[in-house]
Amino acid sequence: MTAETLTPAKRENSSMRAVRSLLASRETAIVLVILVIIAVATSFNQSFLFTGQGWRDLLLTPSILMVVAVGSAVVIITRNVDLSVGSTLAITAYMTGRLFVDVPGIPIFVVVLLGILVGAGLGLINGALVAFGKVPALVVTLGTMYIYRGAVLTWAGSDRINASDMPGSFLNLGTMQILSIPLLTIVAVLVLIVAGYWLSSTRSGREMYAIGSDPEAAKLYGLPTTKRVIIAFILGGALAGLAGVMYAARYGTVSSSAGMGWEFDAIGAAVIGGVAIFGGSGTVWGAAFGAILLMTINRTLPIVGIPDFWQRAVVGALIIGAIVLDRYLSVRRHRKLQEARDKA
Amino acid sequence: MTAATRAQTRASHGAAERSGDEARTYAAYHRPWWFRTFISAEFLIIALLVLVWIIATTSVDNFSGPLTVRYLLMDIAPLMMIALPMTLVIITGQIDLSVASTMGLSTVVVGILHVQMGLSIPLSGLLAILVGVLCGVFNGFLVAYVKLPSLAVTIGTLALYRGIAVGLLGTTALTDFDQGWSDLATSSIGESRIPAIMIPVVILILIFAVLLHFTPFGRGLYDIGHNEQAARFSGVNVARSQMTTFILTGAVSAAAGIFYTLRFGNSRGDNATGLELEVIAAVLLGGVLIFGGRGAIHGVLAGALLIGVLSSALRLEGVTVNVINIIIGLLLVISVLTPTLVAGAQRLRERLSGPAAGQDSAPPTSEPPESPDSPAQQNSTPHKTAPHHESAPADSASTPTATP
Amino acid sequence: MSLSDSTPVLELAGVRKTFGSVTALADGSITVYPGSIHALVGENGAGKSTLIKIVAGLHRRDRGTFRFRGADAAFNSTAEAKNAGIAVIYQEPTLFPDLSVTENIFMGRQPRSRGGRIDKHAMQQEAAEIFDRLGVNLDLNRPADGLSIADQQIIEIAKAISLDAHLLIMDEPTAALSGVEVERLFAVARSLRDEGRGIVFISHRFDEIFSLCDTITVMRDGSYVATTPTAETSNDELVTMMVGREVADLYPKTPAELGEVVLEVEELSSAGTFSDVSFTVRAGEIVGLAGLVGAGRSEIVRAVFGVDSYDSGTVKLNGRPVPKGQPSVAIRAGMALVPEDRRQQGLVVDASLARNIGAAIRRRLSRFGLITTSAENRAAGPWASQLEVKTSALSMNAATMSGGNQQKVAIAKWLATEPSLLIIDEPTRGIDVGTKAEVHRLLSQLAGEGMAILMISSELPEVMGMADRILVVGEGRISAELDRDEATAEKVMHAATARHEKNRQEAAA
Amino acid sequence: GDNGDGGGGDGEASGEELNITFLPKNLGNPYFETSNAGGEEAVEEFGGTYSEVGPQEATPDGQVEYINTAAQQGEDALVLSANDPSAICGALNEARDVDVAVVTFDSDTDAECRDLFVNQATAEGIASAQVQLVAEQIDEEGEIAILSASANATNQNLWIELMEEEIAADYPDIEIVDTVYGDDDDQRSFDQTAALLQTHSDLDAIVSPTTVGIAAAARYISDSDYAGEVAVTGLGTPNQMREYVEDGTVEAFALWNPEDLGYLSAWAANALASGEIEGEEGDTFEAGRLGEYTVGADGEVVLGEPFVFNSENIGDFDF
Ligand SMILES: Nc1ncnc2c1ncn2[C@@H]1O[C@H](COP(=O)(O)OP(=O)(O)OP(=O)(O)O)[C@@H](O)[C@H]1O
Ligand SMILES: Nc1ncnc2c1ncn2[C@@H]1O[C@H](COP(=O)(O)OP(=O)(O)OP(=O)(O)O)[C@@H](O)[C@H]1O
Ligand SMILES: [Mg+2]
Ligand SMILES: [Mg+2]
Repeated sequence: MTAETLTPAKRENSSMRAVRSLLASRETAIVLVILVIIAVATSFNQSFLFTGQGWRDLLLTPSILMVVAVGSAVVIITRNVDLSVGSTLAITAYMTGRLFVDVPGIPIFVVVLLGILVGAGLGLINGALVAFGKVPALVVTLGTMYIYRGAVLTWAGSDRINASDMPGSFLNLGTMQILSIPLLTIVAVLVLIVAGYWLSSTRSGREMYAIGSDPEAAKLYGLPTTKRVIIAFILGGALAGLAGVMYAARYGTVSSSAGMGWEFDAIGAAVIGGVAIFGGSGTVWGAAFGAILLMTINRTLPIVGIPDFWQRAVVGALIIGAIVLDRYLSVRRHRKLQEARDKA
Repeated sequence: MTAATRAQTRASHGAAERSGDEARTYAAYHRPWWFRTFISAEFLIIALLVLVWIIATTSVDNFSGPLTVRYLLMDIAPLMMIALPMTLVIITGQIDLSVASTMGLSTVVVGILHVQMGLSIPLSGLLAILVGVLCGVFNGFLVAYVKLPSLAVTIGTLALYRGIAVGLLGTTALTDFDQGWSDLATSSIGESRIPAIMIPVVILILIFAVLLHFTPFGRGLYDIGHNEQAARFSGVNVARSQMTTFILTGAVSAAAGIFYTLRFGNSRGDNATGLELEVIAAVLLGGVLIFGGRGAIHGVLAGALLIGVLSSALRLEGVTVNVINIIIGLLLVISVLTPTLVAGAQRLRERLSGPAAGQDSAPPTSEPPESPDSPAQQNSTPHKTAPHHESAPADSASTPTATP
Repeated sequence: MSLSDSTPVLELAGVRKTFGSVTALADGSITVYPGSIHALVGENGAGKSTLIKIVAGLHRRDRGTFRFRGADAAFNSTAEAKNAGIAVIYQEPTLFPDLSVTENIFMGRQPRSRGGRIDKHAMQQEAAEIFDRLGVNLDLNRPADGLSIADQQIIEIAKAISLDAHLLIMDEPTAALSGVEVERLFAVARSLRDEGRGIVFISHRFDEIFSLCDTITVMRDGSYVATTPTAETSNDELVTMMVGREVADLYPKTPAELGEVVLEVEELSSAGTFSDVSFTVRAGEIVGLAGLVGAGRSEIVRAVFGVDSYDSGTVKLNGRPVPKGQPSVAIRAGMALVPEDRRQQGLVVDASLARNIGAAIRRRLSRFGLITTSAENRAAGPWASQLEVKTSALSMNAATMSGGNQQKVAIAKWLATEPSLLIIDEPTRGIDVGTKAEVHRLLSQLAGEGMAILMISSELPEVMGMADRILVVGEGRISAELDRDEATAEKVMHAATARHEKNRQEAAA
Repeated sequence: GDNGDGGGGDGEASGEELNITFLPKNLGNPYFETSNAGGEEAVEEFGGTYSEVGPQEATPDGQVEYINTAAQQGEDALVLSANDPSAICGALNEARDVDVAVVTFDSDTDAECRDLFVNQATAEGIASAQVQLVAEQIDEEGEIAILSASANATNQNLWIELMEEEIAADYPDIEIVDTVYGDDDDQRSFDQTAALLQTHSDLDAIVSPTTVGIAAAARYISDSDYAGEVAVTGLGTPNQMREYVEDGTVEAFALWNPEDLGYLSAWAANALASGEIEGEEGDTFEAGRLGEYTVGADGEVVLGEPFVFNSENIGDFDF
């Protein structure tokens, strides 16, 4: 029963281990798939990659979903789920436009900050209801999804924000490039790096995983579960809020139906990226790559001659494929461990 | 001679042998009938429904008009239909988010078969239901046999089925449906204001009420929702039961899709988008516990009707869909929050009434700081949930339930 | 090392804790001094775990004194207890399955370098040092998911040691460990004691208690019984204090006439849990399955009943083969299984008494496929009364009942199926002495009426008192078969640990 | 007002006052905002009660609920732009059965399910205006693509068909390479534009006969590498397009005055509901500031010819 025979190479060379685990990781697999898709698309149509515009769209299109998916991944890692991110995005996107209309000359950074803050506030409501109300996140955020969406519908009515309502300097942010990388992509990547670092290398980040892995054990450990769950929701909301501002900058027009259905896309991206739906495992990197995969496939379908109507079907098939694969891998791992133990 | 009587003879035997005591008898219920009837989540929602109905009738212009009941019932017929099997799914502790997509797929299938290929409505309807069954089989197989979490599976099939529906037709709509059937779908029963669709809906309601409340299968569903392991130890075929519930949702969603197609004379890939959330809202409003194990058909019907009445009344008042959304959302949050609030208030009252015990220097004789049967305490026993298993059973214990 | 002149590190007196109607702890008292290893013993359900959960901040006491290092204490959370310097190894390992072994040890207090970044290198090193000290060799980076119970327990131990606490509490840490590992653990425990820390050690194994501990506190039925230095007591005296009466009174199995073979199990194997298991049970016979916790006894009967599947072998009931993996078929064929964990397996605790008792006979209770609550009530009433379930009405939830009453309901549920074979796993775990005797009487009576009974018990006296024949299971195999007359505690223990010994020798070589 | 046995609705209480409900394809669509504003103006002029309801998404089933509600409320007239020519027929006829006058504008239903259709311009006129615009902008040769609303929008489909015919007949060097649908949804139209440009690298122009589509296409192109390369034209509102006309992305586009369209529709509804006309061919009615109109064949009333906006005249308009 002891582990001696089970793991002969205990303290394996750490760099070798890093290389091996990188090769075996879900993130690497998805990046490979994305690269293959880009290659296929480019072989059909050179401009997919090799024109300035193609390159820009390749990077720009997934950026906003990436930001939302990172937030959703953090929430899912704590064994919760946030269905209200699409509605949150709509609120802050519309708010962005409204601010420019109602407060002429408002500095852009103030708008961005307000977007993030309002998103965080809406996330806080979710988090508090889940953590203090002891109500399952699925139900709470289903409710707040209706409420937030209803709020933005009431607020906006049939009004819509047009490009001409927002200052050109703000709209430029939506398409601006720095060293050929779009600004929005840089924002998304920064968010990703910070969130990734936090989750992997700080105590509070690791506690997110612990809570999602086994909430009961987390309580026994004395981890501050309530606080952490609320933080996860605040973060998810804040990122959806930021995504709302990015949405306004990128699309230039905002109506109350912005972000409709994004909650499922964000969850789908996270699941495809290897974030387990019941928490405890996966990375924001995976979720971000999942978002890139989803959006890139969308753009590729018409190029390879598949009507883009099939796009949702492909998304669904990918999600199912990802969870079946996860299941298969975990069963196989269990069986291997079992066999190793039997031999011991 | 039944098992029960045999048990009785043996019981009296055993008791006589052992102590000569008289065998104990038990009351059937520990609460009087009125308590059981009126103090329940279901009754609460029914009362709310009646209240809203009365308010709407008295203060909303035209609500008492002749068309209201007809349109209201037609509007919520798909919701009511799908809510029935969804209740079964949620009672087993699972969820099916793909119902609206299945419904959309069904309208597309009917459209293609009838309008494009010229099959009759009954035949295309039958084939559409078959497609719905297949959708359910796929969900059910992944959940019950591959043991994947239903939330993730059905988020996937939500996209997949919708994607197939939209993929098949693009954004074109097929509208050339047999007029006779369309008229039938929107006709009323005789001279009444009740739409004819209510006949199959009521039949479905009866079937599901019996299935859930009066069959061993239904009893098994509750067991699975409470404690899947215990259900398996009792001989409940867990996987087959779960599979059945998903097939039922698939089939009924497809049937609802056929009605939808005929009523609106319209087959489109994006028909009924978002209905899944409304169905789930209706089911949860109706007192079904999201973790499984609790709920009843009459509550769910009241939940669906409440959504219908509210929407209808508010629309008549000129309130747009947004406010209706807010109200549904608020109701949903409040309905799940109520038990926690009630328990919190109780605990607070007890804490205020007793001395502040459990602080730094708890006197040895101080009163219990917490209510002795507070569920939160029982829940804090360390116990390990299997990694793939939802936190449901553990959490459900922490949500004080309002079972009578 | 003098005990009397230093302040006790832990002092509990008259502590009480109830869960609803269950009084888990009536009068918990213990005084632990620094530099001492203090054993806490008592039967299953005596309240040992509840007592330490109060110390750990997991439960709040209803009343009583609780002092830690001389000061009054009341922890509202495990974090508070941990910060105060209390490390606890719980009876059931509580790990994060998705996280690595190292992270499981340091979660929430990982070493940090500048900027709040977790110093993974330092963490690895520290973990490696602890494992070296424990003398085990575990992959530090693998996830905890899939580790054996023993390995999980070792991580728990490493976690507790790394805390560097004033008080270390170990609730049955050795239950799943092999001999070598137990020795290492003891060495560590002794060195911690010599550093002046207080240690509470809970175990059902007397040999361990006598070799490790210097003081023993005995509990019975939630109450303090006595505290005595180890040197001044004996095995027998401890048992008497724990049980509170002569052991023999408890197990009144009356010999019954043996009938036909009812259950016949041949060469049953399941990879990783048991192999080549063959035995028979006859009508009127009680066969006991003895063995150490984790030996695989529960797995064997679960496979026989069909809740788990198995790889090869056959199961026959009354001469007819029972298909594998289908409990419903086994039930109809006349098999019943009262599982070991009544809250998780035996009952649906959130359902009513009537529903629970009717759960396995629903088909029989339905007419034209329909079942009603009144049919269930009619069927449940007589069984509840035969087993003298203490409750007010048939609609009461099982969750509201005491453990003993729940066990009665679980048994009633299975007797209602009128089985020809009753398999009962740990029939008296965690139930009070009075109920225990009732259950024993009932089993004896059922056997007398011609039922075949297969009983698993970890309590040696229970098996030896009740069983006509004892099968000893060691590491998933039947290592001995003993008749009632020839069975002695030594023989059973020897057979149960036989393969352990062999392993230990192999490991040493 | 004759609102059947609607239980004392406000129509009856205020005697002559007419209740008129506007039902656009969807809410949040600037085009309909403008047309409905015209409708409201007219309703105020003839002293009725104006209300506006509508679905979030431009789908027929969404509209049916509101048609039903109007019937329940016993409205005097319903003025709507149809999301589908036949899917909403049943509901409209039920509404007409309880004496709701039904006027379609912008996008028609089958003629037998409404009383009047107020047409913004003849379909031929609209199609040919757009063909001429695009032909001028690409010098009568090259690849063009069409970005439409939803695939079953009656009016768009008719225009597209007529445009195809006209191009095939008169402009042999222009090729329509693709027709895509943005569903009158911003984000979707925007992404569809991107996909079009990606897929057809030699594209010279995008024609979008819908205001949401043309704005999204212009917005995408205005700050992409395609600015100046790919022409955008079609039907749009001046306020939405101003920026792109000014920055040169868009040379010219067409539209009738949607405000006038709504205004005329409201007057037509008034005439019907007050019993002034029956909706027969040859009936005439007064439409406030627009003067007198005559009902044509199939109950159609035509507003006028489309108007072309360009950098010179766009400053004169604000809608
Ligand atoms: N959360 C709970 N709710 C209800 N009853 C409980 C709870 N926890 C423990 N009990 C009951 O309290 C009693 C004491 O349990 P405890 O776990 O303390 O015993 P123990 O001495 O540790 O036994 P063992 O040797 O089997 O571990 C038992 O009857 C048990 O069923
Ligand atoms: N959660 C688990 N993870 C890994 N292995 C486990 C787990 N539970 C049990 N096992 C293994 O299964 C085997 C049998 O365990 P189990 O505790 O059921 O045996 P048992 O003889 O019935 O003991 P008990 O006296 O507790 O009933 C052991 O090898 C144990 O290590
Ligand atoms: Mg214990
Ligand atoms: Mg066992």
